[in-house]
Amino acid sequence: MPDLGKYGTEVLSAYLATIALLAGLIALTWLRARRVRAALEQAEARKKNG
Amino acid sequence: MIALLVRDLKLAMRAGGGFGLGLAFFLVVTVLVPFGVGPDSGILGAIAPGILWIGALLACLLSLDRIFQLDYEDGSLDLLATAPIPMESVVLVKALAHWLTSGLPLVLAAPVLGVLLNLPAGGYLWIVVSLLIGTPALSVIGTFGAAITVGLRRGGLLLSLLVLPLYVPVLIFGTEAARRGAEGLANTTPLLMLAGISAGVLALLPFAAAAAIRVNLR
Amino acid sequence: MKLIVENLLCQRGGVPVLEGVSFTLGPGEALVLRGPNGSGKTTLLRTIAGLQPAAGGRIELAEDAVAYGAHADGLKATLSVAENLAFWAAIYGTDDVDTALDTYALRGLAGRPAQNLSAGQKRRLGLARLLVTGRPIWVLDEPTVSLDADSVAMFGRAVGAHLAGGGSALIATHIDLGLDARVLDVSEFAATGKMAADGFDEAFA
Amino acid sequence: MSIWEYANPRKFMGWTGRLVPVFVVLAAVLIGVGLTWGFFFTPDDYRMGATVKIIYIHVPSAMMAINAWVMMLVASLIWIVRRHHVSVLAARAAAGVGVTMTLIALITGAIWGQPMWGTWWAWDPRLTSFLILFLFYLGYLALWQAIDDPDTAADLTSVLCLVGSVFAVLSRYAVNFWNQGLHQGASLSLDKEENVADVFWQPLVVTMVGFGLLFVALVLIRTRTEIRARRLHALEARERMG
Repeated sequence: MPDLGKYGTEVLSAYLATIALLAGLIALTWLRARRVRAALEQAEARKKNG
Repeated sequence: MIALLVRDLKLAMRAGGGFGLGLAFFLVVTVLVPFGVGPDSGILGAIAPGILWIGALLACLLSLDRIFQLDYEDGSLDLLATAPIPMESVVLVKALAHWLTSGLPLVLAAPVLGVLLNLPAGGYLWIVVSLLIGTPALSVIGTFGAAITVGLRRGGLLLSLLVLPLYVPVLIFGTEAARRGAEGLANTTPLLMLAGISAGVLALLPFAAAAAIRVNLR
Repeated sequence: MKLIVENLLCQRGGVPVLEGVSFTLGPGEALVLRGPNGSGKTTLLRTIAGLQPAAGGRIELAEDAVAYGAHADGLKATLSVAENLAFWAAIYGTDDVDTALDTYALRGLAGRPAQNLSAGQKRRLGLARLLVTGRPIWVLDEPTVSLDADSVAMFGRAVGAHLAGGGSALIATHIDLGLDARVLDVSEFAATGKMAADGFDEAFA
Repeated sequence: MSIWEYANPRKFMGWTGRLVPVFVVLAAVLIGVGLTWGFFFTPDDYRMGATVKIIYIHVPSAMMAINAWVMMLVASLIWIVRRHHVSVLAARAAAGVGVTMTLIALITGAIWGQPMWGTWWAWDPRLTSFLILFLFYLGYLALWQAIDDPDTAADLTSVLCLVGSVFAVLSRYAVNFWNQGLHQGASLSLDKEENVADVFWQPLVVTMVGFGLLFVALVLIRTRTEIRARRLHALEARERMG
């Protein structure tokens, strides 16, 4: 772990904030993708044998 | 088109037309500021142009969602869309009516309220001039925002969120012109920029607003 | 002043509602649209009035020929009857407010603000507005709503006079107006999805 | 076959299906390499100390925040001119990513500036214009939420994006003008290119490309989701019509 000197907290908090936001964005994107895909498959199924 | 302007002005003047609404709000906001910032006339004097501009801007914002919403609800907007006058000029007339009923009174009231805020002597002329040049831009941008949000649920809230970021350049140049004028510095650049924005907005935004209204009438 | 509609496809909210609608409306003719609620009468009228773009087909219509009348009369509550009519007359550049007032017996109410009118009186004022537009083709959506018997007769006479004067009328209504008008049942043109609209759905299907 | 054929929803879903995993993997690798390289293997800057390491997230995210809005502008123009559903849905997809990138740029910019300005937030012209860009993003996304009919939403948001872009550029210069007005000696200029020695430079390029690929990957996934959601909306509307 490199010696971050007196600004260690700043650097770490910046990296943590970025990773948190990116992870949040990716998670939201992935979850919505799955939810919409599932709902579409149901709708298509309903349409086929409706 | 004159008929539309006359009608809108008549409607604004009539009972419940909301003519004095913007003005009263502007007064209240300006009176409240010293309670928040403290009575020290030094501070107040320094931030007076900013307070007056922000007050005028919010007062303008207040009466924006009435511009098209009333006509949309009672069907007039549909009928105006099929009338011989182009939607762009309807938008311009509506913006002009909004400016006459909301913008202009603010310009006249600003110096009076400047006294409350201990505005420096040189500032009175420039607060009026900057507001006079800037409020038309506020009205036209606001009319564009009203055109986009007409007919949407909770359109009023959305209107503020859409319009306020668009007001930033006008606010910056307007306040800068007034502040420098008050301190006796040269303020031709901000004034010219402000006039540039007002002219550009007046010329181009009605087309975007008319397109938005046609989409909302679909 | 003819109105020709050919193979029209109307959409509401991106979903095709009517397709293959074709008819012509010459001077002096009236066409009544029948059909259950939600069958697309309003969508068709709004498309012809130009408020909605047609998704397909063709409408041949002279510029500034249509006077559109819908459920909402477009009246300003705080303006008086005369002021409302004078406003629309100024917009359309005509000045026969008086004939409009007399045709719908509104002379007595001229000074009264629109908010103090009954529903029937408001509707009569809305119909009087049509006379002020000076437009040959009337496109009306349920014009006789909230009208009593003799007001309907009054409206029938006004339409008759309009037709006699060379005008034409396209009216969506369930009431017999006593006019020798052709009838078009809108439900015959219900969209079955055959015609490919340029909508999103077809590009994906 | 004109290029517009590729943007036909069904074909778009086809060729992007294979591309998404490629972009995801590439982005992950590049960002991983870039950040670890920048974080662990670069010396401290003599003036800014270790805070210079924040450059590897601040600069790429700031760039992506602006690129996202430019892409939305182009996509909105394509929608208005050619009525292409995929492009306006891509604009909406990019907005979500753009707003996050702007947020990252704001936070990292503020933190990075903290040692220099002694406060968490200073009205530096660049940071302020990112704040304004953030407000534009909020307005754009809120407008999408507020409208049910997809076509109306697409038209209105495209118009807003066009007008917003003009005002964003206007605000950029207004903020520059305004900040000079308030404190003559604005903060030391954090101009990236100026004081970046080459030893910092290579990892920066790697992270930049990494963020770019991440942006493309996320926009592709989100656009595909928007297309499916739009298709779902059409099917449900048809069911309701009976």
